[in-house]
Amino acid sequence: MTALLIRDLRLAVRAGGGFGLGLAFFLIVVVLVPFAVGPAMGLLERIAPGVLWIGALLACLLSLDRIFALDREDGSLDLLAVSPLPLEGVVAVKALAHWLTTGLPLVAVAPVLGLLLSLPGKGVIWLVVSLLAGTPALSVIGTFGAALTVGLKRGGLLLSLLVLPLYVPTLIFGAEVARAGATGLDTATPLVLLAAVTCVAVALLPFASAAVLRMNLR
Amino acid sequence: MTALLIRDLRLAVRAGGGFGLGLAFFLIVVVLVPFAVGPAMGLLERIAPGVLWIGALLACLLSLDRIFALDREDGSLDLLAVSPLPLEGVVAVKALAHWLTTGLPLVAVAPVLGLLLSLPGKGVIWLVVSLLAGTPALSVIGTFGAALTVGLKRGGLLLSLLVLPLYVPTLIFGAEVARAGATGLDTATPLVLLAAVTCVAVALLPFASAAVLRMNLR
Amino acid sequence: MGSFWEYANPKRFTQVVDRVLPAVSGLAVAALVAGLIWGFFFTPDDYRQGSTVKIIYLHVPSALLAINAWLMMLVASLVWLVRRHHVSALAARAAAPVGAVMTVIALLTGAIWGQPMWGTWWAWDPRLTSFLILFLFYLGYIALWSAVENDDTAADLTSVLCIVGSVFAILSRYAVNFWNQGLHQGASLSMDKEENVADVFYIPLLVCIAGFVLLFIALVLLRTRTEIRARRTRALLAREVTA
Amino acid sequence: MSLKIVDLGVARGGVPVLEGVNFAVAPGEAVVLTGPNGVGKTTLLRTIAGLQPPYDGKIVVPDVEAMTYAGHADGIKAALSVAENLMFWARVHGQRDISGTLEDFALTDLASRPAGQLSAGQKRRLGLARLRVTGRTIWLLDEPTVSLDKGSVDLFGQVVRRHLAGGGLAVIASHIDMGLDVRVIDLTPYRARAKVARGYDEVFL
Amino acid sequence: MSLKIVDLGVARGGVPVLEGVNFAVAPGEAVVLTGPNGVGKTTLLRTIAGLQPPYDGKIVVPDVEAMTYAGHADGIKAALSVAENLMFWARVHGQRDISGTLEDFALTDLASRPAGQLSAGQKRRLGLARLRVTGRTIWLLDEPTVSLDKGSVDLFGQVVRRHLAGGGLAVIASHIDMGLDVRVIDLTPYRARAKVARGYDEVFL
Amino acid sequence: MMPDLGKYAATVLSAYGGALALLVALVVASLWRSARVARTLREVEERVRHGRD
Ligand code: HEM
Ligand SMILES: Nc1ncnc2c1ncn2[C@@H]1O[C@H](COP(=O)(O)OP(=O)(O)OP(=O)(O)O)[C@@H](O)[C@H]1O
Ligand SMILES: Nc1ncnc2c1ncn2[C@@H]1O[C@H](COP(=O)(O)OP(=O)(O)OP(=O)(O)O)[C@@H](O)[C@H]1O
Ligand SMILES: [Mg+2]
Ligand SMILES: [Mg+2]
Repeated sequence: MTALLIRDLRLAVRAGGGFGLGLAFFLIVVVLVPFAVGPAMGLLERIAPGVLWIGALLACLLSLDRIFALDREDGSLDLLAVSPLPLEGVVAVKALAHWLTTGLPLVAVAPVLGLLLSLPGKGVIWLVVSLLAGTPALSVIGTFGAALTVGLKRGGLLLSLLVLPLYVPTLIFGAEVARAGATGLDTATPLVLLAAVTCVAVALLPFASAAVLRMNLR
Repeated sequence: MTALLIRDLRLAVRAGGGFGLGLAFFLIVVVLVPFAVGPAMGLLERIAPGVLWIGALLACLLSLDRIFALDREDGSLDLLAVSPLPLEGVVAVKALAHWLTTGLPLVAVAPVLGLLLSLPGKGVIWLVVSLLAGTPALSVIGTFGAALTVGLKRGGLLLSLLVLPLYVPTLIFGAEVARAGATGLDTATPLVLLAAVTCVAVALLPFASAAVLRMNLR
Repeated sequence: MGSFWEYANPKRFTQVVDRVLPAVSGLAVAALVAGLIWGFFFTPDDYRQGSTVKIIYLHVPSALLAINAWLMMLVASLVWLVRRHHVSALAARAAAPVGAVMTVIALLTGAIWGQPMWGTWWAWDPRLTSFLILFLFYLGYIALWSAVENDDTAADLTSVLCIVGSVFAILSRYAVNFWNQGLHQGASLSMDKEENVADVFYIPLLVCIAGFVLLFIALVLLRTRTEIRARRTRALLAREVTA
Repeated sequence: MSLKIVDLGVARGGVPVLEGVNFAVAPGEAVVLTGPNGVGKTTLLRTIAGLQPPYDGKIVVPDVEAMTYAGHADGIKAALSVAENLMFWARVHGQRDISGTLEDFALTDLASRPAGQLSAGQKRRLGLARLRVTGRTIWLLDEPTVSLDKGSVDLFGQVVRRHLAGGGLAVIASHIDMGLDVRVIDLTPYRARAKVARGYDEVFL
Repeated sequence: MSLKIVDLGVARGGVPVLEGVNFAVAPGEAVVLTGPNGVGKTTLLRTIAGLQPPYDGKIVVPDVEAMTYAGHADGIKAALSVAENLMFWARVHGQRDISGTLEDFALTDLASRPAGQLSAGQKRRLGLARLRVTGRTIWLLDEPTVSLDKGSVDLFGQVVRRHLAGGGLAVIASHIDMGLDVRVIDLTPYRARAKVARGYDEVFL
Repeated sequence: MMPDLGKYAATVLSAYGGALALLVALVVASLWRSARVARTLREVEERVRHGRD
């Protein structure tokens, strides 16, 4: 199990600087937004928490399709399925590796990007808290979507279609925490709800993902 | 050459409804933004043109990595390179196929999504015009990026990183046209600039892409 | 006749459909025509909403069905996963496009209604928003069905998606409610009660709902039969090639 | 540890491919499956390995965990070195020592080379080396000698012989004579004849 | 039409693999390249096909457009049918008739099957069928008979013989005897001794 | 015959028009596909019975 985690992390780092790129994408989305919405002042500030959350979500999404696809193509997934590791464990480790290489770095750079979009100091703290509580759910849900589409060529877009509606609750509560934090409103309620969504997703979805993966390998 | 176009379109349609999915992604990005920035009316209206342009850009981006990757993996690209077709032609046809399956459908649904974000009627027209003038550039530039990253596993994110900066001029002028149209300002200048960017990209980039592809195949 | 599950045999199911389909579709058309004509021509205008109230005869039934179609798919998916009856998987597959169209109709009529009532085509009202999300779930479900080659695998995958999707749809509903309090009517037919014209609107509305439900049943039966035949064609063709 | 196939029917894409397959493999024994392209060797091996369900009959084996499968794809990561690739599979199967295996497959010199830079045959040797580090007793091999030169085929033959001598067993699908002196089963007679599939699909015919 | 290799040196990843390779192939003639795994057969064929530059020597051929290459990967689209796959390559090379080719490779029965549902050997047959519809005279084949059963190997042998009889030529890398009576060139003696490629890299040494 | 829809005529009529058009399209598409699939199945069954077997 740890061997799998180490391998996945190593692959992420080796294969073209895998995990720096999730970050770079996040950065670029955030940078492009001002170009797209125009330079008006107060506007950017107001949409900043939302933009950062959307950026994180998309950066996450883009890296999903390779969670299983590469292992499927070169036959590793078949071999893992007949190995002594339980498939639920494999799935959970893959989700964890995805979070470590995507979610965690996003959390780390979010403050810098928050400053770029002139988010106030207190807003930054709450943004980090919300990302920290929400990104694990994004990884787990994404792993489920990746398991669903593992057998398909060009599964990437289908994956996005399947996963994005599942991301809605996380996004709403997460962005709400960040928004409320930035404007000084009550953050406790949405934060509790966000944490609840994450806990439920982390606890249950690996089983669904493993079941789906088994179906796909047949 | 037409054989290649037909094959690519056929593959796009067959492989899991390929080209409906670009649309779906566009739709979903546009739908998620209000969740992230909050439901306030006037706010959404102001950022609508920008959000739609970013959505179109990302939908385009996500489908890029498969332009050459699949052909590379199964060896088709090597075989095309030694076939009688000029590589410039191959690249141009691939870009055209990409635009037909991604850009064009985006243009077609943009009005509906404009309504969702309460874009006013005149704004919708200009949005469509700007997308029509801008998306060909997105496809051609994207094909160049795909040619650059064709040899790499997990090239997807690197591709985004390379291509997004190249998209900046198109995005700025395109969003400017849509924004000016929505607020009743002068659209002629940005539109001319947008058209110029597209023309230059379409005329020159296929040669660069073909050159890059040749280097990558070595 | 034995157990209810006998109808899960595709052949038997096809025969039953052949027999009952004309009746069901006849009834559906009759109820729809009667309800819509009644509602459109022979009900008064609401004093506040004017003639727009007539949209209710399309809007409410389609909204009801949009939700209940998903519910039916959920049940069918569970049946497939537990008992592996092909008909239930194919019925879920057949119902999805119908549900999606119903969602579109509800969205469309609602949007058109919103224009005079709320002064906008679209507002990010929770009810409206959750319908949009439901539509996305339908799209994903249909796309997954058509993307997976092997029919049994596709049935398995879409079933799990349907179940997980249902949980997240409910979560989304609460999330959306939390996020924005909206403009939309409450969950009961309160408007009618308050204004004491209940029966005038209520009875034709019930007829329309019955018509929509019957139409839904007829369409699902028809489309399930089509799916069964298509599946059988594929199986025969595949075998023919190996032969 | 022994493997017994009883009246097995296997299907692919819902279409029966083989039916009524019967054979048993005792410890220390190997069996070679042959038959023309498309007869169903790959499908049969995948079914025995548990990667897909049989539509009929059964596979008797004391412990499912005793089997390992090596198919057309090798499960090799181009970005990892030869040693890292092998070490990963060793650790998944609870082993830690790979030096002996590297030697057996003449990979010691290549150990630190990224696997993406191997030639077709070298890659195949690495794929086969995985078998030894699984520590499993039942090997299911699908055309193991593809792309191997004669020297490597002999090398592999020795590894298989040693595996058998240690009480292991092997089922090998191959078109090529591997120089092993074992029982050959031609699958052609087991081609599925029934136009009607039994089992989960029968309702459709 | 003839092919001449003069003093050719080939490299992979900047490392010389073979050097001083010399041979000529006349119309109607075929050559089989052999050598242990990793000696450089694939690299040599790709260089001759123009997919990578040589670092030394030259390849003399009247018309680069006369060559076609078939490597380890087949260029087959799983989502398209067998006929669609073949028709695409035919049209790329300006041909339109594929029925004869389908027959030659015993693919007529499989013509409407999606290529993703073929067995390994059937897929390989489809990959080789592409050669015939290119209409090219110089065939460069890298282990063409991998995964093929004996019948298919014979079938392919016949196709090659007919190609040669029609004035074509072929360079084939293979570990397996294909039943063709042709000149065999062992590449082992040409192993590059120089540790570093000349050419664009030499300035660094 | 036509009820007086007042100032909302366009609204109500477009709602009815759009919704009914969608319903009709759905029904027609279902019937059309049903007929086509039934026809191919009949052909294939015919061929299996009298063709190569
Ligand atoms: C796109 C916009 C709209 C959507 C998606 C939508 C959706 C829905 C849904 C889901 C229901 C619930 C059906 C049920 O559970 O019983 C419903 C009921 C209803 N809607 Fe809408 N609606 C929209 C716009 C409107 C507008 C603009 C009006 C009128 C001003 C309206 C009036 C009603 C009424 C009167 C009901 C029945 C209330 C009840 O008893 O449930 N809707 N709609
Ligand atoms: N990127 C690289 N850097 C260094 N060496 C490489 C690289 N890629 C391949 N090689 C080496 O080049 C040599 C030639 O490989 P090639 O694929 O041509 O061999 P081959 O004769 O086709 O072998 P096989 O019979 O196994 O297919 C091999 O020893 C291989 O390890
Ligand atoms: N999805 C599918 N639907 C129908 N038939 C299929 C499908 N996939 C494979 N087949 C067929 O099943 C048969 C068995 O394939 P399998 O790969 O087991 O053959 P094989 O004996 O391994 O052949 P080879 O020697 O070529 O590897 C083939 O005839 C193949 O065409
Ligand atoms: Mg096989
Ligand atoms: Mg080779």
